[in-house]
Amino acid sequence: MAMMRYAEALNTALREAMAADETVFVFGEDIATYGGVFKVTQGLREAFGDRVRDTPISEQTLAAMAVSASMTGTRPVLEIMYADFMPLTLDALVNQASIYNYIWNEQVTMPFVLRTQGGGGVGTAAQHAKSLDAFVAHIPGLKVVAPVTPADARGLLLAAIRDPHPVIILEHKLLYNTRGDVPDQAEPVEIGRARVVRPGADISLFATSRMVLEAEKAADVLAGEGVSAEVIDLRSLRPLDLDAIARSIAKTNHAVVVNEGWGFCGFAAELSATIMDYAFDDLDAPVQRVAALDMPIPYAQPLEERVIPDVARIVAAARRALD
Amino acid sequence: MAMMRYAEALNTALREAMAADETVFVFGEDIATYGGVFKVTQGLREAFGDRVRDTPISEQTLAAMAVSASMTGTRPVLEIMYADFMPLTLDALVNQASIYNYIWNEQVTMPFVLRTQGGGGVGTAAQHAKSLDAFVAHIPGLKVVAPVTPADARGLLLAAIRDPHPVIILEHKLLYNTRGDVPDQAEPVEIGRARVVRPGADISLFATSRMVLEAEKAADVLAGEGVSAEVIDLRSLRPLDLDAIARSIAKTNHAVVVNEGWGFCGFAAELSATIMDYAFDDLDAPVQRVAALDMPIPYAQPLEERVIPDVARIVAAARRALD
Amino acid sequence: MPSNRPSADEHLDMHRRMVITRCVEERLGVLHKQGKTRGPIHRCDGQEAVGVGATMALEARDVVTTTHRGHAVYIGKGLDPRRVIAEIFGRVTGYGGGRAGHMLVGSVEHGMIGGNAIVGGSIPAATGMALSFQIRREDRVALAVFGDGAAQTGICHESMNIAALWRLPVIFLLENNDYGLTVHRSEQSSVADYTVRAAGYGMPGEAVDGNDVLAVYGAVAAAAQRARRGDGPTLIEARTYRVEGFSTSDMGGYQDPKEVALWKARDPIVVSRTQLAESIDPARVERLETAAEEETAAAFEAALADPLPEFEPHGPSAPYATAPVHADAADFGEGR
Amino acid sequence: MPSNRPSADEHLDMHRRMVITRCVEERLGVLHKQGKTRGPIHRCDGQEAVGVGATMALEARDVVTTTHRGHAVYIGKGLDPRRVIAEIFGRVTGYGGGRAGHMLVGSVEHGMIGGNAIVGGSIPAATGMALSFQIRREDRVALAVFGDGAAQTGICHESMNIAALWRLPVIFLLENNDYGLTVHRSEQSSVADYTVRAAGYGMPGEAVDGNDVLAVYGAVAAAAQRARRGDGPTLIEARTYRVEGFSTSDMGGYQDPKEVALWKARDPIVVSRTQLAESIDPARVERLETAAEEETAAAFEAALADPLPEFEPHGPSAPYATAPVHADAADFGEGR
Ligand SMILES: Cc1ncc(C[n+]2csc(CCOP(=O)(O)OP(=O)(O)O)c2C)c(N)n1
Ligand SMILES: Cc1ncc(C[n+]2csc(CCOP(=O)(O)OP(=O)(O)O)c2C)c(N)n1
Ligand SMILES: [Mg+2]
Ligand SMILES: [Mg+2]
Repeated sequence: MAMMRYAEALNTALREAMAADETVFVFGEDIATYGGVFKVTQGLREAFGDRVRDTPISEQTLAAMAVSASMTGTRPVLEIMYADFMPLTLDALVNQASIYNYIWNEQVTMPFVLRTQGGGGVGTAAQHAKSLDAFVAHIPGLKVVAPVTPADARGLLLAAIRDPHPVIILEHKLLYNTRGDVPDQAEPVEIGRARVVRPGADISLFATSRMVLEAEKAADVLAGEGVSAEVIDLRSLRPLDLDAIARSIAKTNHAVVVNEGWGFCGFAAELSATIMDYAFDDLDAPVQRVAALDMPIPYAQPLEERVIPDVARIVAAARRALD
Repeated sequence: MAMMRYAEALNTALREAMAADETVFVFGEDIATYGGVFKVTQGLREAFGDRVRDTPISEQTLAAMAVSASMTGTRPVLEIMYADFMPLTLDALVNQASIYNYIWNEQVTMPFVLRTQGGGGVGTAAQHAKSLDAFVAHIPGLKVVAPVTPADARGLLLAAIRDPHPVIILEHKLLYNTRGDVPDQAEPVEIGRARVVRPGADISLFATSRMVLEAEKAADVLAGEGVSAEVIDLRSLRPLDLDAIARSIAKTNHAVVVNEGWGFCGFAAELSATIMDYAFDDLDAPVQRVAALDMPIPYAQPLEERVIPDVARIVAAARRALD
Repeated sequence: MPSNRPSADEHLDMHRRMVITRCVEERLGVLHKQGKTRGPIHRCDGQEAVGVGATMALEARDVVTTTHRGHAVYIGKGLDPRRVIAEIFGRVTGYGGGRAGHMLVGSVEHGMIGGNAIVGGSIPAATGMALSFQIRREDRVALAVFGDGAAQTGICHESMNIAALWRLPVIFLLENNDYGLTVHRSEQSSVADYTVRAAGYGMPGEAVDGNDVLAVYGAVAAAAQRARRGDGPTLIEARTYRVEGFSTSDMGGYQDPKEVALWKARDPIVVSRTQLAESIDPARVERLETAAEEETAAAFEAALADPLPEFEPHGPSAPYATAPVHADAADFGEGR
Repeated sequence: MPSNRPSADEHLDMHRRMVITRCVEERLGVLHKQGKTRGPIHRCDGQEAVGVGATMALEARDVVTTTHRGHAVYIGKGLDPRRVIAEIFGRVTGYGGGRAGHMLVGSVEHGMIGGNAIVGGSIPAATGMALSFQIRREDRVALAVFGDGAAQTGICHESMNIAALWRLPVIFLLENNDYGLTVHRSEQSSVADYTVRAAGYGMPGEAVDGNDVLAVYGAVAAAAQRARRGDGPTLIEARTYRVEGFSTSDMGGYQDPKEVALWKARDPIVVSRTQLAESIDPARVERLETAAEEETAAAFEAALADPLPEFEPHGPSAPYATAPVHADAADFGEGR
């Protein structure tokens, strides 16, 4: 085990994957010479030459190129600097990547990875602070993961690069500098498995990305009120770990779902609906959704902090559920 | 009252709005000289000259232009030929249209309308048959409506053009030739109000767009089994008519939600979650989601018809709910 | 390495493929009128020289992406007409097992990857494949076929810039048939001559007669040589004309009949036949045409007798949800 | 109608606005080092002549859209420095009440509509505004300011094509500061001279010295005249240089120090001062500079003393959900 920053863990996975497989290449804006605005790709250019490329600002084409390059023998890893720019990639994802395995009768797989980062909290404002998880999670044929710990960052990225199908990695700008233990060996983390962060008996808090950290804090607060909250890091938004979800609710009979994106038609809505689909009889109260308020992300701190979900809102939701 | 085709009703609304307000203009691919591939804009060019424009194939820019033109004194109505191309417009919608009213402290409103049509059933295949309702319904600051009847097509389009905010109109390729009564006078239909298509006591079938017609057929089948189904045409996907939804469930205690898009993070998920949020205590069974299967829309008929929701699946879902 | 002029046998083979394509298109027109097609069909008759000439200038290992109007490209790249027709009619024997339809045919073993009905979509697709060849240092070239309408899309600009910047082995073949869907190019493009845009990317741009299969072949062969040498992309504008409507869903009518007549007189098959007559016995060409017609008729007969697909759970390589994402879908796939 | 050469008073006013912008930028650098800014700040010092010269060549009724690096444009278009600074610091007195932040400032009454931090976003935005002016037959012009990085986006191509096709009254002002974010333009653009692309749209393209406020003013004034005459768009490439890092979030360092020194010697304020000296008493210019500096210092003082906003329910014109979309949000807005 070694202590690593989240950004370093991602960097390690990229190095490992590129060293192990010369068909892996990495491209994106400012990722080569500069090493990426969040420093995830630092040093790769020096180590791997023209398999690491700075690109023009052309997200729509870059995404389409990742799709097609992956059909002709390479494993592209594309960085999209902010999740806010993901709309520019959606034609490539929903009209291209989503369809070919099926419509071509399994002649192709598309082993590409698209890494991006979203989320608010540092005043990057309405065009650089969103969490648009739902846009990609909606699309059949993709996998969508959101690591929270450095260990999962490395393990899920490794798994994503090896996966024969498109994988979207949702990172978070506030996680890059967090630290955690990472195994010494390169070990992929299976995509589609949730992680029980802390077990509990009274209520399940299902969260994604940075919201897992808020859920943990909420569990602390609830513990002080005598409520035992189980915190589950979903890790994979698509596919969902239905067993883990059902198992937890069977035990706690109450649930809060937390996602930093907007609630309406958002990932939190899916999770809420899924729980109803698979665990309705186990529910003693309606699932509580905690999500960004239905509005743009404001710039000024007193505004931004009200729009993005936090520990207080998770605690309040849990109290409502248990009421 | 006059009998009109759905496409004619839309055409009528455009004529009425353009005649009443010279700041309204209409643009899109093949909509002027040719009158639109679904003939909705026929004759407008002759009547209104250069306020009706054929455009290059440049969806991303056209959408951004609709947003900005609407901030400087005009009311643009943009046609996007297929809903499948809406991903190309999402940057304009989520990073532009969604934000300015709020971040500029209400200095602007954005009275533009984006019309498109989605849905399958006629072999247009994976890139021309999708229903991507969830992509737009997810976005704060937009309104999203889906008329089913010719009367609503005209009334909602009129309301949309007069609305100070962006409105997305989701039409359906299989509805253009359907007929129905339309009032003689130009009457806008309030956005955000659902329509009870047929009242019922045992189960509520909430549907959108063409799925309302399937839900009606399902209600017929269920009636034959002694089940009284209430069919509700939501008409507006955003905002939702929460009162109408809660009122119906308070009566029936059972619900099926039907949307032609994919289920995962789809509009059906939102509806299911909303019902849980607002009517959990009235529910005797989990809300049943009926949506497109989680895969591309296939071309061949025996495949396509299995992927898109139909009366049989709605009936089966209702039976599951009532089981 | 292909020379810029095909051998007589190669020309004959191109001629044959153009005739096959023509037979496919005309028969599709007839079957459409009889209500036997599904969805829109975009005919390319009168434009066969572009798709056939371009693809036959490539090697088998090279790849091509094309548009919703790709039949000539499919046949040119060597796909089996019977399986192409089967796909058009949604048969299980089609290249996509009836899942793709006529706009989206793909056959990876032929390097036909693939038809793309998002206007402009073929352009970044070929660019990305060219990138993968460059990364792997493979001696392969990618060809993007796209229309004059597609030239106005943002991805066209982005792709050309990236391809020129990185000297990717890609060929941009703009099939200018004067129309977008129903709109003349003069209402869509701010310039009449698309080759001037090549200078904006520092790459060569050349216009060729799109109804002359030898001219198309020659230009693409030269561009492929450049690409293989590492000299990067080329823009080729093949000037042709759409003599039919946009698809079976429209009846045309917006074209000037005089112009249509002019172009029909320059039909690519007629042009090719005249060229062949210089060196090959016309009787031999006629026999070849007859054989191609018979082959196509047989292909239709076989394809139309093939069964429609049955709905099936996803295969082992499929990424789609195998566990149903909601209870309604529980009757699909293996269930949960 | 503005002439292509400003009057002495106009030049003085441009000079003043450049000095104000410079003071804003330098003070932001200091405050950033003290940890007093929020989010990234994109400084435009050394490039003031572009934003100021261009906007002052417009009429008050004309509109401008700009980038994440828009401070000179804000000040040039006549916005109150105090309210700009207030927005940069998220104060309730800012143009967006602290909701927008420094990248997205908008003041509709000034025709500043607005800063746009989606790279390329300013281009279709101005194009759409120009369309609305054409539809309404208004004598107004729209100016899009965008960077050399933005020139590679698809919307740049689509917008230029549409604007040229419809002869829209729009001016495309490419602010070429040699860098995208950290990447030199030679690694982003397949051509070194962006004006060649204008020919691809049949519009005039012209390069000007971006550090010479008179040159920028002159080119934009001429383009505005063309636009008003109905002759359509113009592409102007203003050549300048980014002497700082990309934003306060990076430290620069990728630029060649020699090149930075060269450009600093050609500082637009120095260039302008030299030009002014030909006809105006340097003492008068110095007094004006001192006044501008004092004005800016006072603006900072006032803005920083202004309160932060409080979170409020949406106002009456707002389209956002007033009924909460889920129970968790019930404490927001008026509730249901
Ligand atoms: C992104 C997108 N926009 C619009 C369409 C609808 N559409 C299909 S083909 C076409 C015209 C294409 O013109 P061109 O590229 O010249 O090809 P041609 O049909 O002439 O072969 C249009 C507008 C589409 N399929 N994709
Ligand atoms: C669509 C999009 N992609 C990427 C970014 C991140 N980004 C912000 S500014 C920038 C560089 C822009 O370069 P240029 O247009 O030359 O403007 P400059 O910063 O030099 O003024 C990048 C890549 C963005 N904001 N939007
Ligand atoms: Mg064409
Ligand atoms: Mg720049």
